[in-house]
Amino acid sequence: MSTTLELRHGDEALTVALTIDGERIRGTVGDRPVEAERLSGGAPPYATAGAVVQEIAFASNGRTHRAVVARQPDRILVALGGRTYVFAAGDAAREVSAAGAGTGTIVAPMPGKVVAVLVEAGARVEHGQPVVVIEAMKMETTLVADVDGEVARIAIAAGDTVDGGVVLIEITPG
Amino acid sequence: MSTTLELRHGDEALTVALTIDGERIRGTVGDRPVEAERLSGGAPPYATAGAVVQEIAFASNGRTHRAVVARQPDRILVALGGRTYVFAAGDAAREVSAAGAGTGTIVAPMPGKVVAVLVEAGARVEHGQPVVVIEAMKMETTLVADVDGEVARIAIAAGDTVDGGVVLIEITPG
Amino acid sequence: MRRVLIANRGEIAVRIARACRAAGLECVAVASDADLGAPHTLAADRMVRIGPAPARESYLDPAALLEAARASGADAVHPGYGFLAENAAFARAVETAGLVWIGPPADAIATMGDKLAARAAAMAAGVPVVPGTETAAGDSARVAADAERVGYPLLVKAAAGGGGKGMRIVRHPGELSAALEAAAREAAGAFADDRVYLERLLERPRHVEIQVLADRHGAAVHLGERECSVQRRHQKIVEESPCPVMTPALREAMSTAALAAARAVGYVNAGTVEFLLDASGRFYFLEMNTRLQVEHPVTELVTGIDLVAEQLRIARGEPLGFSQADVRLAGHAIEVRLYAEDPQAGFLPSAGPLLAWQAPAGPGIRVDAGVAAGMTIPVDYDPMLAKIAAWGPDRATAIARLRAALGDTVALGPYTNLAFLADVLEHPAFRAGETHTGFVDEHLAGWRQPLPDLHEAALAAALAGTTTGVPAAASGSLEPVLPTPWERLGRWRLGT
Amino acid sequence: MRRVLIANRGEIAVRIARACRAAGLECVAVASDADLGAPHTLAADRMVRIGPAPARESYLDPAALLEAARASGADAVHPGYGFLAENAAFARAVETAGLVWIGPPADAIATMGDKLAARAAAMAAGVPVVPGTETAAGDSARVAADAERVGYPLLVKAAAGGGGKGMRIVRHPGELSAALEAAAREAAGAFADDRVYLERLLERPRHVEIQVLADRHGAAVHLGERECSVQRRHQKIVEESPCPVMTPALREAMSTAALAAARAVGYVNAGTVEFLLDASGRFYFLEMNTRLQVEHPVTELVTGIDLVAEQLRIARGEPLGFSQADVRLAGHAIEVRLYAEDPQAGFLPSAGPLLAWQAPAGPGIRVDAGVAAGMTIPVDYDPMLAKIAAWGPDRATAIARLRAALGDTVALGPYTNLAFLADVLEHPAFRAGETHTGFVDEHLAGWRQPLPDLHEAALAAALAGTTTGVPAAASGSLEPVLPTPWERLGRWRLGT
Repeated sequence: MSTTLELRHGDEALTVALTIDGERIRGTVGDRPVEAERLSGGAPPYATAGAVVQEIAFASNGRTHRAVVARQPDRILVALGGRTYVFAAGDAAREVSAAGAGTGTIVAPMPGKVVAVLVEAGARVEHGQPVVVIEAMKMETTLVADVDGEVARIAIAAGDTVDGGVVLIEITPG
Repeated sequence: MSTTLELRHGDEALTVALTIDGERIRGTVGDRPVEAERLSGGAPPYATAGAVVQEIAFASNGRTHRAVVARQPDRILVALGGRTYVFAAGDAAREVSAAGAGTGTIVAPMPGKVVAVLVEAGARVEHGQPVVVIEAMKMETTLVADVDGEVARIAIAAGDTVDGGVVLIEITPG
Repeated sequence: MRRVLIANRGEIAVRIARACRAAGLECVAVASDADLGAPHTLAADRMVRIGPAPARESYLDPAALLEAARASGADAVHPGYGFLAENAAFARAVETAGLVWIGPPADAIATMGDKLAARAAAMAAGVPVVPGTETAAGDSARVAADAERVGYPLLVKAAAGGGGKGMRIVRHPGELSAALEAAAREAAGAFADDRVYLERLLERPRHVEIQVLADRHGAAVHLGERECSVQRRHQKIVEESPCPVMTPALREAMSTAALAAARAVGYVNAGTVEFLLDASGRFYFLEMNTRLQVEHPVTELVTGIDLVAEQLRIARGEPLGFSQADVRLAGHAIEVRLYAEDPQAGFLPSAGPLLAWQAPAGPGIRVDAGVAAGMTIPVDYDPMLAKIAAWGPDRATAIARLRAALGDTVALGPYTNLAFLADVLEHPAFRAGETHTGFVDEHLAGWRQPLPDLHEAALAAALAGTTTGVPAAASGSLEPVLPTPWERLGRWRLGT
Repeated sequence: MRRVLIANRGEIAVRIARACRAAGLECVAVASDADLGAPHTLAADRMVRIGPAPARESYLDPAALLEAARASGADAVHPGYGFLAENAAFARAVETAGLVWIGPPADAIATMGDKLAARAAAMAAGVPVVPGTETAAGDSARVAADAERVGYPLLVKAAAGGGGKGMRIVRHPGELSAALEAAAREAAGAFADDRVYLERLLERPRHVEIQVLADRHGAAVHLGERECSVQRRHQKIVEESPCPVMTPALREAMSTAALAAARAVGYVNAGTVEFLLDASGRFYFLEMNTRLQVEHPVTELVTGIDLVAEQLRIARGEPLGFSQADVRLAGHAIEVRLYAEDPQAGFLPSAGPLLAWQAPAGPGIRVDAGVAAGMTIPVDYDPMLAKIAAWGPDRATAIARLRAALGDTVALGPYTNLAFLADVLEHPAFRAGETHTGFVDEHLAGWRQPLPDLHEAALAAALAGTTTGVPAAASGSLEPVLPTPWERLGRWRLGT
């Protein structure tokens, strides 16, 4: 059996192409050849909050690895050796990354309360300039402009309670 | 919603009849009235080895209980407060228990090796009399007759390797 | 005292429930709507609902907690840490309701809870304090003059503060007014008290604190120190005992000062006196925390004394069962706090479903956790998931055990600081014991998670997709079976 | 020494892997076909397959283990306990292969492994032994005469024995020949050595053992005692340190005897000298276990000394890093062994899938486990699932913590002795420290599990059936999705 999975970690695209014959695995991860042996064992898989969680054990280059993998529709989280690797998967992996470039859309990183809006509509802002203060999980956090540009829209006011992911401020880059 | 479950614990039949309205639970367990509140939480359910394993939390009579429940086709195992409760369920719960009476059929309690057969076919044996010695999990275990009677059949010989549940000796009660 | 209401949540509520059970006491958990069925509610014998998710309508609501105690027949209240633990009015209300307050006298809480009053009390007891203004910051002209006198860099601190809330660093006079405003606003929101004051910012101090225990009969002992210098956002993330640079003479001096501060306010029960220790070995009173400390396990690991059990005994009026000479410090213990937060984004708190959770184990490892796989980390509370601690006969062994334990820990879902904590433990300066409150900024600014096993992780991700019999979605409701995640993941199905 | 092969499985292999990692050593696990992917294989850095499930073709196969060491580049072998740990020929073969043997010299193993030689060595060193025959049992007439001289009741014991295998109690002369035959057969099967001998059966003795550590430079210390009287089928199930009736004078006498026995055979590394202690305070050498003991965690908990780390250091040729005066016993530790066995059916071993496993946690709790939910407990090996231990400042606290921890433990699938162990801890005679090797027979014969929460358990069973979105069967293969257990459980579906 063969399988191909397109992943992206940060800006790095990683295509995993494997041929699986029982517990024997051969193929490539990115541009590296890989040879591994799948090991049984580990806790039974389960589903929670839209994710499938599995323990995956394998030996590769003589070393044993035990990972916990949570698959969600657009990303795969892997816990391995005390570190978490977050991969975009599927369509999300194929999208050209805009990370680092900035979009000018400032969203609430999580549900919280808007403490202060530090800019006005129409104002020019610089990359890194504080634009809004939000209190979430008992901490005040300052959100900064991710582009140079002009404030096109302020969607909230101080005192508002907002959900995570909600657009707070839009900045037209330029 | 209503639900009825016939259980048996040892020789005791226990019918659980519940009316469930959201998290409110009312009904009877055996002949005792019960009122409880289902609590969310607990690890996600999973399936393993033909069993469905769930954490079940509820409050009853002011006390909080957290159980781990493993459902198999014919029995339900419940871990609660450091004790394990094994219930027969479904058809198995309705079978009249023959426990304690003895059937004369001596089966291997687990896979192992027959070390010695202590009786011969046709011999009379008494309840409690050693009939076969089996070695399993590094221990010699002596199996005894569970009825008075006559040895009708000896299905194995010393040195045989047997699977768990295999009939070793049959004794005709009488 | 027969039944204890635990007026808290998370790991500390679990830990208190265990202590109650070991002491033969019943315990009652409380739960906001966000916490129904959370681990702390299942660790107790009983559970009472106390209100909606927001803390001020549940864990910060004295009336709801007192009603929970009444309804459950509790005769004592343990406040844990945070929430109402240092709220003198709540302590008084508990005692007025005829319940035992498992903590210090309300007056001691009130005095030490007001940083200005605490500084005054410490000075009166002959305990050195950090140079600063002794009165609340008033009009801006006077504050500017005070600031010049204190000297830059300085700290603006909330009089009612704690845990870094309402605190700002000011390096230049031009930043002063903005810092005062921000600190006052944060303090008003967090403590309903906008008084702030100024304190000299010491350069590269160590945070060292002394654990004290005092009974109702006048006896008081200390249980040695904890060093808690490794902090981010002014909150501790790594704590250890003993302090790597402690000497017998310094311990004697600091613990004498700590006990003097405690006696000055008539302290009873467990408390912690915090000091800053500078490179020359001088130390300054910072504040007294009038409750159980988050990092109390490291003291338990080196002394063998169960602080919560002692709190229960003291609250029952029993005398301390040991003297100062009986307290021996053995070996070394280090604790890390596992937070749901993103160390690559300014330690921004994170929340959401905890998809997987596996605690480490092994000789000398202690885990205090308040989470379980499948639960949702609420946005409403502090995002600490667990404390992971290791004891060893020496500091190097404790570090090695703790580092290995972090490698065995799994927490998937929210961002966590797990890999960051591992890199703190690996850092040569930490291994050398060269810690101070600026450690994270000095050594780990701009930290990015190393990716030593990226290819192995990608392989694991791919292998996870090659198992067909995946579990279907599980739900606690009676609705029709949900589409399985497998179906929803169809876009990246296997080729063949 | 850079890479250690762990020639064992289960919890002890996990524990050794952790010690190697903390010491900065790589480690290699070995696995029979029954153990592929078992927790011990995932705790190590590497894994090597060594053969089919039966122990004699894998964990008891010296050639397979040596080949595994060679193939994996290991330069040292830790044998754990059981299997080949006390096999002198294997120890020699390891050293002949140029590998470090993390254990005592082969000659010491050989002498102490032969109970008759061990008794002779002990007597020569002035250590009191249990009265008995000093030669192997021969023809039946002579044996009968020997038995009369030793006196009834007596024990038939395998010269090569250990762990209760090849041992039989004989209360009357008429039982002697059957017991000799059974013991010899079991001994031949277990040890390939059918020699047996006779020993006086002491009435209600305590089993008390001394832990010793000796380096290659002539230094030897003891780490106090463990009492392991609570046994079933002649195997320990509850162990503690210190012994509840120990006195300083008795400890001095026993440890002096233990060190004399160890020195008599030129002992190096960790070992345990077992004694029987009678009600009058007299003690008798029983045997010396020339390896790490199952119950070593209780010693680690009261001394703070990591025995496996010390084994590694000693094997590297390092001198002991401490003297006898540095060894302090603090507090009290108790361990229980969680077995897959049915205490209601003569402690018959149990096996099969472990459907659920949850280890307890909390202050002072240590769990050494080698199992995971979803794994199958093989029929081929000892059915111990885990060791659960608690430390407390005193015995009562240790008992209370351990009892609470057992209440939090979940092990579903095979029968286990979990509830039985809880009832041992609850028993007034145990609480009073009145333990002896007949404790289980005297106090818990015919034990049936109490059913205090039967109705709550039935309610939980019913509620488990009311969740619709249950997980489908999960399989590691690529076959079509299995019918879900839910479908197979359809016979007792909900009414509406």
